[in-house]
Amino acid sequence: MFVLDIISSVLLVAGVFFGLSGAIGLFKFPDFFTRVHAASVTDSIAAILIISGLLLQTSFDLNTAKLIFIFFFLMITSPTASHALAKSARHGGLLSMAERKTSDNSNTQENQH
Amino acid sequence: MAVLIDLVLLAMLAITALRVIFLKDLFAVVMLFGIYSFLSALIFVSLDAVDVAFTEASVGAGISTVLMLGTLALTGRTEKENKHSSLLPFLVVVVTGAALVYGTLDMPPFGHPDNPVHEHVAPRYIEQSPKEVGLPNMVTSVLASYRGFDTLGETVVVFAAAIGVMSLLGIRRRSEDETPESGLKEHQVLRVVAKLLIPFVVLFALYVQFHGDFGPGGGFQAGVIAAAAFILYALVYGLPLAFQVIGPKFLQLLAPFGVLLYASVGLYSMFKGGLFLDYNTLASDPVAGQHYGIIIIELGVGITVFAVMLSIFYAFASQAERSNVQ
Amino acid sequence: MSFIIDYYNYWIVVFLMMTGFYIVISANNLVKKIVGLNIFQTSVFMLYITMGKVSGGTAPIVAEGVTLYSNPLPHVLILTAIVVGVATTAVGLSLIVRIKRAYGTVEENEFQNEDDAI
Amino acid sequence: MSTVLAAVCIAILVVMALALARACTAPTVYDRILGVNMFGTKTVLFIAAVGFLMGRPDFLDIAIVYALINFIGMVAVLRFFEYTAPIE
Repeated sequence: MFVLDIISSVLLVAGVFFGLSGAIGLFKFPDFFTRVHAASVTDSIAAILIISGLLLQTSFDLNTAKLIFIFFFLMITSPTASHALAKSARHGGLLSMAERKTSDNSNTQENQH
Repeated sequence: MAVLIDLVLLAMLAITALRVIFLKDLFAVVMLFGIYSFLSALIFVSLDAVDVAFTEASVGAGISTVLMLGTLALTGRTEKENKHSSLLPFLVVVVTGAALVYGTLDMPPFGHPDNPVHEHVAPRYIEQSPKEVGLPNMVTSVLASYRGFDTLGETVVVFAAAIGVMSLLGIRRRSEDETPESGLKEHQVLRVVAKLLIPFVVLFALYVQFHGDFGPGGGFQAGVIAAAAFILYALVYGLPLAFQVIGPKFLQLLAPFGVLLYASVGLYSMFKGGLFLDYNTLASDPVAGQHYGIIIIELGVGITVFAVMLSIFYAFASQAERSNVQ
Repeated sequence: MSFIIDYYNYWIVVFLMMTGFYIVISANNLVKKIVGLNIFQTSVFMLYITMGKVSGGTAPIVAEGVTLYSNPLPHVLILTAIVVGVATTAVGLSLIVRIKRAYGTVEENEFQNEDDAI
Repeated sequence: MSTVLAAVCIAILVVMALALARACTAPTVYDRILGVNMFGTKTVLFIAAVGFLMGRPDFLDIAIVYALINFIGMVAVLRFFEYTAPIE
């Protein structure tokens, strides 16, 4: 049991680390698309690690099944939601940082003329 | 540890509520309200009210948010600048709040086992209900058996709300010549994933419905989750397709059916010689009778809540689609 | 410190209640008023659940080796209140949709002006 | 083990607070939704971890409901954007 506890702790701590880094990325990254990237990728890895860590704590009963269900549910829905959101932002006309720079430049040039 | 979690979550809740005041973008208000519901459900978990948390997460965060978004699609997104002075409301609120805070000082301290609430009725439920009703989940025992009549009333209220919404908005079925609305056509990934998920959601709803006697769950929650599955379908594939799966006419039959199923259990127990909703008479063994009664009335509640929530959603969504066409 | 912990939940409840109350009386937009009403409502739920909690107790679902349970009665009352609350919210929102169709606005002062004009 | 779980719970709470801060002070609408979505997923993990910390892990049903409702909320938001222009 002792070995399982150690593995589980390592997984949990690693998961939390990725979760925190994702949350910081949500603030630090320059434009929306990079922020989506930070949030969604770390969301997935944090969910994988934390739920795996908790799985080792169960005694293989109904709770294990529920955790596995949550695991697959998050694995499917979380990336889908991020993808759909990014796609919707793209269609809504949100520009990435590089594009905004070029369009700003062209705008200022037009103003000067 | 439990105290710390409680402190942090309540502080986050207060911040969210405070932020709502100053936002002018109503879409952001609704988003924050979704977070607010999620947070309050978390607090219910940390205060041991798992059944309540279950209900708040599915009903408060899910259905309310979807309905509010539907309303915003019809009424516009931004709040106009308020020209009234906000000083008088602020003063009223501060005075009332100060009076209430003064009042709380006479409340019994939080979490003390000798508080007056725990002296009366509750000990009986906690000690006797596992023997009398035979269910591990005391909330279900009290909800469906001891306070069964009250729950019947609540179910009727939910049904009445559906009648209210129907008479105010109505469900508009589009005529044949118009091209059918196709939902989120652009999002191919979403369409595939939704198709994959919906069977599992319905399965989970059935699990919640029939496992409610032993863990958190029951008719109210199961009805909402089942409705959420069909709401997901309608959101992704469009309303006309959802109408083909489960039509509004059918829902209008389903909603009263649940209430009548509930009430008929009561009448049947009277017929068997007991009082109204006295499940002990339903079978030769009183505890088995309680089991039968609770399973049937929870099913009635589940059916009514499912039909009501889905038809309310249909009413809002059909209004939104109509305004979109115009 | 124990004084604060004893009453902290109640104070937050009062704060939330007053926030909801403030939104209801000061906001002009009806949708925002409904949100305020919901915040108020949730604070009442919170008050009931707070009263039902027993320190060191656990959720009122029988488990082996557990003797102290929280009070199940407030949970029952609030569980049904939440469902009824969302039902009334739905009725309120559909009234707003009808007001929008009749007056073309959901800002309170604007349709009051229209009423006065008639 | 319980100290690790407690630390994990506190850390997830911190992440939730950050996501909440993002949702409160977002530069664009999409950032707000991103914050809400992240808040939802972290809540699922929080409920799972707290269940194990408190010694009654049989309430994972609530975490499933959270994951489900979070997803439906996202889809509803996307559908809402079909009706109104999303840029502020």
